[in-house]
Formats: sequence, structure tokens, C-alpha cells
Amino acid sequence: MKYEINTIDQAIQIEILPDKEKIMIQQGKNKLMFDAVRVQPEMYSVLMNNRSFVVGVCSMGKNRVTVNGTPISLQLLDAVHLHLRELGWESMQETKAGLIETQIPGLITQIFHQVGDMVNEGEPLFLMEAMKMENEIKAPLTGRISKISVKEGQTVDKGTNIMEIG
Amino acid sequence: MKYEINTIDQAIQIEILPDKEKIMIQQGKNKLMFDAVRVQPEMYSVLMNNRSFVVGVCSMGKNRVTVNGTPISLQLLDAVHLHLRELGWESMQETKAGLIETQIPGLITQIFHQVGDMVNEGEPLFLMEAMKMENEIKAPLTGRISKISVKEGQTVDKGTNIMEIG
Amino acid sequence: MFKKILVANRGEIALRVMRTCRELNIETVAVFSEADRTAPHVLFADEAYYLGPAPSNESYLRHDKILEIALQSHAEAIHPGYGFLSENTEFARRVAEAGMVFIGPPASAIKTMGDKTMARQAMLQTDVPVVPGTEEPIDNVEEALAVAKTIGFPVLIKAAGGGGGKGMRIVNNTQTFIDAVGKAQRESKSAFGDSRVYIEKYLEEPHHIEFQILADEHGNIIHLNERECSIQRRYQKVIEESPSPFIDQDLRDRMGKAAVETARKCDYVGAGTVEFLVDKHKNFYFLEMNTRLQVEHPVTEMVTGIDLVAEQIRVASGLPLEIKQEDVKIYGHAIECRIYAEDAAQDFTPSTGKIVMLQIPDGAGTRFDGAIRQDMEITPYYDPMLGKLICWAKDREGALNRSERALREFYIGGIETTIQFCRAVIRHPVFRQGPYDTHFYTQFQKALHADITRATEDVLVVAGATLYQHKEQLKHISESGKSDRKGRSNWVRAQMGREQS
Amino acid sequence: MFKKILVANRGEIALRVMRTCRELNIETVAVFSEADRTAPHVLFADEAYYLGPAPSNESYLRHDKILEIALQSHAEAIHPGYGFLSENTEFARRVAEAGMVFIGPPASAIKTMGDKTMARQAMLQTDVPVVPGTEEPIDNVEEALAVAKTIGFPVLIKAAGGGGGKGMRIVNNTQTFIDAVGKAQRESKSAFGDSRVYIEKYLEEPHHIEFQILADEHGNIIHLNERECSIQRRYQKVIEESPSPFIDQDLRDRMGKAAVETARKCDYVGAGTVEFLVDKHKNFYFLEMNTRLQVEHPVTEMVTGIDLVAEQIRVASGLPLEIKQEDVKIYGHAIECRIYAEDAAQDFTPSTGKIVMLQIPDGAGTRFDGAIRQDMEITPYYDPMLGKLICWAKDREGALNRSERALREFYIGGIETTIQFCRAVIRHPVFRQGPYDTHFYTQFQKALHADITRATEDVLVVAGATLYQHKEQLKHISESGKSDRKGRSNWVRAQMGREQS
Repeated sequence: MKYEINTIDQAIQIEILPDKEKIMIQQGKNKLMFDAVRVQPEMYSVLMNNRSFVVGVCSMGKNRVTVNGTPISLQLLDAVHLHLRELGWESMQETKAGLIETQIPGLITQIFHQVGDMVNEGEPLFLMEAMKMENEIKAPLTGRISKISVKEGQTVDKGTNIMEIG
Repeated sequence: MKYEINTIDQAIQIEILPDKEKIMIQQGKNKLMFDAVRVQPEMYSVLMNNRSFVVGVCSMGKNRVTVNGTPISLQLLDAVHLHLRELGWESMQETKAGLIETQIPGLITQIFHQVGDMVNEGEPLFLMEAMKMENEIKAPLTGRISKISVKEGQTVDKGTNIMEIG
Repeated sequence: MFKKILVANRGEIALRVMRTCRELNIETVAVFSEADRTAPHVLFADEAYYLGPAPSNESYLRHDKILEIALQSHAEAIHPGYGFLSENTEFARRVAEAGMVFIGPPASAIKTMGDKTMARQAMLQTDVPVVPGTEEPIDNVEEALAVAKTIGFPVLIKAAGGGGGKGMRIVNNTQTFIDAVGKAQRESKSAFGDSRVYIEKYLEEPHHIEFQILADEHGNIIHLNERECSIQRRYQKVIEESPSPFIDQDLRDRMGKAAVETARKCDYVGAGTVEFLVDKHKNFYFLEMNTRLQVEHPVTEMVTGIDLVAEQIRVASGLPLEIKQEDVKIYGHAIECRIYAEDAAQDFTPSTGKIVMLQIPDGAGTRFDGAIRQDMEITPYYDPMLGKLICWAKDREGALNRSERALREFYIGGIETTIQFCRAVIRHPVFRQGPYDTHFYTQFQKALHADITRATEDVLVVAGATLYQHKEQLKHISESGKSDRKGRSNWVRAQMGREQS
Repeated sequence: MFKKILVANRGEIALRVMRTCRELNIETVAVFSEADRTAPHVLFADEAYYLGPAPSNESYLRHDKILEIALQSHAEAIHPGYGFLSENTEFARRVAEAGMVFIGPPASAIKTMGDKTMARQAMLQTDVPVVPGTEEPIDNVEEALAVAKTIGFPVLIKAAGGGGGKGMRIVNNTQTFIDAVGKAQRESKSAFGDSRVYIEKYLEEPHHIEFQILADEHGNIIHLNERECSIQRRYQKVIEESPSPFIDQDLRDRMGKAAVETARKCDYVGAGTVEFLVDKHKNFYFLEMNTRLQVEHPVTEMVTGIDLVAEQIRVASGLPLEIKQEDVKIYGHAIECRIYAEDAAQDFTPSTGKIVMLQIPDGAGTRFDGAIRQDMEITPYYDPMLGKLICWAKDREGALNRSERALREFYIGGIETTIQFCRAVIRHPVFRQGPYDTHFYTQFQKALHADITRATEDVLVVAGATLYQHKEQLKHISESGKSDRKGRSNWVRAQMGREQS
């Protein structure tokens, strides 16, 4: 089956030929003998044409792996998606870039804006105290604040939706 | 509930008072505050009257634990068993001391005896080659060989019954 | 020597201190918060006592509770580690009053040096040069601005009560100054309970160099040479090394002498660190003195062969130093990489969660001072440092290569860490070449972060194909309820088949 | 210098060699048997190739396969580690013929020194004293008995073709002699394919002392002082240290000179070890020369600061030694504990199974050279050594204390190991005091094994109560299908309750 591996700045076409005995990968003119064996629930030992890689599949569900430590965010598009794209459909899910979520639990100490404010990319949005440090969270893109979901002085959990831009 | 902790050379009576909030142990006149928290499937962190111990419950089913590394083989007799013993019954299961089993897989290279032979404790019974070494297995007790279950040249798995004495 | 010591700390430094205690045949008492019942320092200790809920001010900062436990457990001394109560004069005084030994300098030395402004004032009476700036701590913003204008921008705002980069701000102009002071005051108040700050001249192309000091009660003071600490982000050290690639023997001798003079000025006893800024002309200025064990003390241990915690304990028990200045030699080179639970790609935001997979590097010249374990939960309550990787080799190049090898070997799954960031620094040509200054991170930030995620086409194919297989296996598990193909290798079977045919 | 090296080995030594390769920026090629597809050396390497089924003679001993892979992968050199093909003249010759470098001495030196009888004959032409015994290997039992009677009992029977204690027997009288020769011949045949043995005088109260040698192609030969290897069981080393507590500087110099002379006699190049027996009067006798890296090489690395694998590789690539004899210094003291997957209580029977829990000691002066991982299966196919713990400190007492601390910290769950046995040796008063001889184990066997299981009443209560709780929890799980109380602490809750009340 044909796949496309997409990262931020690259796209590679491969064909995966699974078999009962082995996995072969066709990449352009190269045939690659691929063998991945799970050594821990979230870690694989991979041999590809005898080159050895340790691959971590850190976060289940997320399209993110580490190869010999290097973190790689990727999308794997299968033939169906590729075909849809050929037909002019954009199959890739649009990510909500303007959604600001907390990465860790903490205390919201100050919010610099109100709903409706225009903010520039890199402009401070709010202050959050976590792990004894005051963290200034900046706007990831330029746009108008459409929603603020928390108040100053509020304690928030990891993954809380704080505000939305655009 | 009352228990007796038995090892090869010691016997200790304790009373375990489980509670929703804590476990108290009464040992003679001493009251011990006991807290065991599992940190890995086979490892506990234990605080007993604030003294810290790491306890490994290595082999499920076997009555063997390690406390700060020290291996301890023990039996835990509950009130029912203790009562039976008071009435003159021997509740402890008799172990088959004369049963010779292999600890690892290997090849039986030579057997020195036949069924019916008398052997003295420490006398060689058979040779087994495992991990590139020839291992001489000696009789654990004096007695008559009642059964031999393998032949010379036979490859055996871990835990195979080789012979029985008495 | 003491028979029993209470370690009033947690994490890697608690474990570090307890290891030496055990080697000296001293019993150890751990204290722990609710979040730390099964933390490594609790499992390691001979005794462990519950302190209180997870927040530090309800557990590790509670003088009363810790003193009560120390008395109850018959500890003869208390080792505070770094952070928490390590530079708390009040606590040091109360420990002594309770008839126990505080393993640290006398309360007077902590008081003098702990308050950066008092320290500056003391140092102005010596030959040791100090950076121009405020002599008194400032609570008033306008007053602070006046000082800043006098010494000229850029200036540095620092918390009077603390260290470790918390509450620190660099300001380039009048416009942003007032806002920055406010932030520094709030952070300082939250971290150290003291909102006063001070202002100093910000040196350009500065090197952050510190000297390790050892002093006993009998008037002997020696230094154990320098540590180079110029690799910082958010004003926190990330990588330290000894010796410094910037310092020559003449400068080392002069700075060492100044460090000893500093320690003598405040009647120092124990292990301490004198921090200097050195400009590009090799002029050095006293910055501050840390009256405790530093995070980065192992690099000094690796190049001198001296166990600093053992020396702290010996000195605290009243024994004289066994080492003389002329016995201190530098053997080879050591580099420390701090491994934080932080996402370097997200401006070093702390990362919490469960360590689902752990592989710690080891082998020749490789030391890891940490307090982590597979399946352990990293909570958001404390400092996000997981541990420190220290690599030693006979020269700097060897130590760089060893660090790179060890970082490549290091694997922590389930949370974000700074392992890859450290790897990017270690292999950066400017760092490899040395010397570098404190601007290194800001200057090469982009290149460093790009290096972390740089991947060849082959690596992308491996990433994609493994993700494919992983998802296929998960699919099969959920479809059939059967186990996956874990531990079985298609390819080995294929090769075997070939061989048999 | 080489660009790529194939490591023809597995386990800890393969990993050890590859770590240095990576530090020298040399690519590594691993080979693996069917049982080792996910072994640590495969995961570490840059490339990995399948050799064959698990048994060594179908995988790690296959000259043809290994040479084929070396050529296919464009490796420039092959490092054999220890064991397997490391002392195989035929393999060394074939590597050279195929245009690659065998990282080890010339085939001629392996041939001379690998055959113990040839080695004895060579040494008889030098000033280095040898132990009285047979000069020719013997296949005939009666002939062997005649020699034994001539030199007088007790005598030692040794395999002519191998090392590591395999095929070795000590015999005290004529009655047991013939039986012992038979056993030694069978073992030797099975392990090395050579049934010949030789007989030598068994020295009483002997110390097993060996000297590390480094030699280059340019005629430079140096020694890196001694290793004390008298702690043995089943004629296999368990604990080694450097320097030896038995050797004084005069004896060290004389033995070092003899070791260098030995190496020169066989035109040695690379890293090698000259083993001596030293009797209680400090007379020393040449025992054998090991023409490879030894298991215990890290103790020498820790006290000299020299990376022996790096030196091997440098010398093999034709470079001259960088170190001169006068540059070799002893810094502090190092002790190595070998950790085997063996049940010490069952006469050191190998133990196989899954490592369900793993905690490797770390911290100052603590090095572990191993190749193990949590959830890894220990198979019965290869040597049962899991790794080596090496502890360094500034003196022997410090190294003893550090070893004890580290062994206490070491936890391997799921299989039996020699960790506790090593701990018993380290804290035995005779070992602590040193010097000790090779009879140490037989002499104190009972006390050592008793020490392993010694427990106070408190420890028994902890053992019993934890077992109670564990079984209760298992019962609850199987009864209700619900999860156990993992990670929750009754007692913390109890204390919290008290605090709130």
C-alpha cells in the first residue's frame, strides 16, 4: 500500500509491502528490508537494511515518534487520503492553531487582554505560575481573541483551554 | 488476625490488625505502624515505624521475598493453621525433599546410578551440561533412588523431574 | 563523626547526600511530602517521615515539622541540600538551638552572603572587584529606575533573597524597566518570600565562572578551582564544565585567591561557591556567593577526586580539612548536562507525567546523579530537574565525545526532557571549540532548536514505517483481543527460512 | 583511524567496545544470534546483522558468516571482545587475509600464548619464573599421573586450549586423579574442541595477580600495574581490585618488568594481560598470558584514567602509544564485582528468566558495565554474566564502602544474581582487611552464605507483613477483578487525617 510521510518541511512517498514473513518498503528506486520489534510498550528496535534505530512511540494517538532520540512530528497519509488529495480534496485535518491550552497545571496570575482584542504573534497573553516560575505565555499567531475561558487567580489543570484566537 | 512467620531457624508471632486507614502490627509488646506501597508489580516500599525497607516479592506463589536485598524464605501461618497445630496436627505441607528437578535447561551427559541404589548426601547423582559448563548435581539427602525419569543424552527443560530419592 | 543525619530535601540531591552518608556509615533520615511517598530518596533512606501535603510551604519548607522529626529520630545533624531551607538563616539558627548541627556555614555567613546587597557591601571592603550597581535592596520602582539610569542600560534586575535565576530580568531600556521590576518582585516574593530586588550593570560578552570553596572551623580555606557555567537559558544553568576553556592558569590563580578571600571575609565554614562574571578582557567581578552545595558540584568532584558531601560532613562535625591547597590537582575534564522535565520546543515549559521507559547511560567516565525510576510519576510540585549527567575524560574533547555518546544512549519516554537540547549544545561547533560566553543560548537558539529535529530521509522513512506498524498492531489487538507480535522478528524468521532452504 | 568496526561479540563487552567506538567517532556494526535480536548491543549499534540460531557454534563462533558481514558492511576492523573468537588464531589470520584488521595481537602471539604449554616453553627461555609442571599437553591419563607424582600433590589439571576456569580441577591424591582428568578432558573438549590437558604444581596460599600490558607496532611496551584477582569460586573470578592490597611497590616494579618481558618475548601488540601466581613469600610465577581484553579491565581504567579499548583501537590502526611507562600513575582504588545470573545458594547454578525489575546503582565513583534492560529475557545460551559493577574511591576503604553502598542499591528482580554474594564478600572482615589469597572463598564459604540470608527480627516481620499484604491484594484482584491499591499509601492518609483533625 502507498503512503506519504509528511513533516513540517518534507514529504516522502513510500510503498509498504507487508508479507507474512517480512515488511518491504519501496522508496523511489530503493527496496528497503524493514524489521521493527517491540522491546517495551512504547519502544521499538528497528533494522532497516541492517541499519539499527531505536524508535520511541511516545504518545499514543499523537503522530509523534523519536528516532535515536530525535523527535519527529509526522503524518502518515494512506492511499485513500492521497487519492482524495489528487481529486482536489484536502484530506489533512485542520489543526486549531489559535487554541491556547496549558501544558502543565498552574495558577493564572494575570491576563493581559479581553475578548475582542487584536494580538500580534509573540505578544504576551497571560502569566501563569507553575513549578515556582512565572511563565509568560505568548500568542502563537496574529489574530483576534475570540474566547477567554479562565479568570485571574484560577488554578488550572494540564490541558485546560485558556483562550482562543481567531 | 494472628500469624506466625516461619523461616528455617526462626518463628515469630505477630498480630495483624488491618484497618481502613492503616495496618497495625502487634509483636509481643510492640505496636508497629506498617505501610507497604507497591512501586512496581513485584516491589514494595515499606515503612514500619518510620524505618524504610524495599521489599521484592520476586516469585509469585513462592514464599520468598527480599528485604533490602536480603533473600528470605518464609511461611506465613494464619490462625487456622496455628489452631490445627495446637490440636496436634502438622499443618505445614511436607516438601518433597528427595525430588531432584533441573534449575535450568541443559543436556544430561551422564547418570551415575540406577533405580534402587543407595546414595549418601553430597554424592554425585548425574552430570548436566548447561551454559557451556558441566554441572555435577549432588544428592541433597541420604536415601534410596526410587525413580529416574531421564536418559543420558537427553535435553531437558527447566523444572524437569530428573530423579527421586526415598 | 555523626551517627545519623536528616536530609531536609528531596530528588536527586537528597539521594546524592544519602549515598555519601551510607558510604561514611552514617544512618539517613528522609522526609517526604504526600506526593513523594514512593520517591527514590524515601526508598533509599534508613528512615522516612511524612511531612505534609505536596506544596513546598506545607512540607519541605516547614521548619517546625522538620525539627520535630529530627529530634524524634535522634538525628545529630541536618543536611539541607540546595534550594528549600539551604540558605535560610532562621532555620540554621533553630537547628543549632535544638542542639543539632546544620550542615552548612554559620548563620552569619548565610546572612551576609545570602542577601546579595549585604554581600556586595561586604565585598566592597575587600580587594575583590564587584560589578557596579545598587548597594541597597530596592522595594521602590522609581528609585530602581534612577539607579539603572546612573549605571546605564543594559541592567540586570535580581531578587535580593534568592538564587537560581528566579526573579532575574535583563532590561535594555527605560520603557520596559518598570514592568520588569514588577515581575521580578512578584516571582521573588513567591519563591523566597522577599520582594526586594537590586540592579546591577549588565556586562557584555560575560563568562559566568564560579569557584568551589572548602573551609573548616580551624581557619583553613581552600578552593577547588573553577566551574564554567556560561551555558544558560532563562538565566538558569544548563551545562557546566571544569576546567573552563576560557581560563588560563594565571587567571585561575588570581580568581582562586579572590574566592578564598571572599570566604574568609564572611568567616565561611563548609562547602560554598563564589560566583564571578568575567568579561572578554579577562577582568573578573564578584557576583555572589552561594552558601551551600551547588547543583553542579559533581564536575568539581570528577576532576579533583574529592567527595564534596563527605568534606561538608567532616567539616560540620568539627574535623579539620584533610586536603591542602597544594594537593588540589585537576585530573582531566568533566562536563555536566542538566536533564530537566521540560519541553525545549515550547520555550522550556515544564512537562509532567509518567516515565514509561527509562534507559540511563553508563560505562567509563559516565555518572548520573538523578532520582528517577521507570513507571514513576513526575509531578508539577517541585523543580523540574530529573538529574544530571556528568561525563569525565582525560581531556575536553574526550569529555565532549563521551557526553554526546551518553546523551544519545539516554532515553526517557513519556515526558519531554532536555536531553536532545543538551545534545544539540554539546555538538554545536562554537561550544565544541570553546570559549563561549553567557550569550551562547540567545545567539544560537535557532540553530540549536533546528538541530534537535534535524532528520535525514532514511530517518523519516523509519519514523513513518514504525508508526505504520505500531498502529497496525494496535488495530490487531483491539480487533482480535490477541497479543501483538512483541518480541518476534519477521525478518529474523525470513533470514532463517532462507538459511534453511 | 578506522571509520567502521564490527564487534564480533554480544552482551556487556560488545556494548563496552561500541561505547568507545562512538566516542572515537567510529561507526559500529553488531552481529546477533536469533536469541539476541533485541539485545542491548543490537540497539546500540549503527548497523546490525543476523548471524544464525542461538547456539554459539551456529552464530558467534561462525568465522565465515562474520567475515561475510564485515565485508558486506565495509568494516575496516573487527573487535572480538573476550571469549568467542578473541583468541582464535585461525580467525585472526582469516580477518587479515580478507584485508581487514583484527583488533588484537598478531596470530603468532595468540598461538604462542593461547596454548598454555607453548607459553610455558617460551617462558622457560626467559628470566620470568614459571610454576613447575608438564611442558607438553597430555592426552594420556597414565602419563599425566606419572607427572603428577613427580611434582607432588596437590596438582592442578588445566585445559590446554582454553581459559576462564573451564576444565580446571585441583586434585589432592592419586585416587581421585584419573576421574578428575576425565572430567577436565570432557569439559575442555566441549568448550574448546581440544581434550588435551596439562598438570602443574598447586601453590599453597597463592595470590592471583595479573598485569595489564599495552604494546604498539613500534616496539613500545608498557604495563598499567596489577589487578588482584584472588577472589574466585569454581576457579572463576568474582571480585577484582587495583591496586592489590598484597603487593608493595618493589614487587610491583619487579612483576611489571616481568610482564613487559613476557609481552616482548612473544612480540606482543595491543592490550594483553600477564597472569602470575604469587605465594605467601612473595615469590611470583608466570601462569599464563591472556591475549585479549579481560573482563576485569575497567578496574585498571578507573585507577589510571586510560581507556583501554581506545588504546587497543589506536594501536591496531598503527598509531604509536601516547603514554610512556613513567606517565602511568595510580589514582585511588577501584573494585569490580561481577554480577552473574546465578543462584549462589544453589552452588552458583545459572538462573534464567525475565528481569521484571531493575535498578542499577549510580552516583560518584560508580560505574556499571552491563547489557541488561527491564523486561529483558535472560536466556540459557551464553555466559551468565549480566555485567560488572566497578567502584572507585580515593583509597581502598572508600572503594569498599562505595561498593557496599552500590550493591545495597542494586536491584534485579525476576532472576537470581550474585549481588548479595558480592555484598557478603565485600563486608567480610578478612576481605576488608586484605590481603587474602585464592582460598578465600573455600575457606569462608559457610560464613558468606550465612551472611547473605542473615536477618533481624524486624526484617522478618517486614517480610511476613508485606507477603500478607501482597497476597491479600492478589486475592482482592482475583475476587473482584478490580485494581489493587498500587501507589496509594494507607499510612500517609492516616497521618494526613491526624493532621487535619
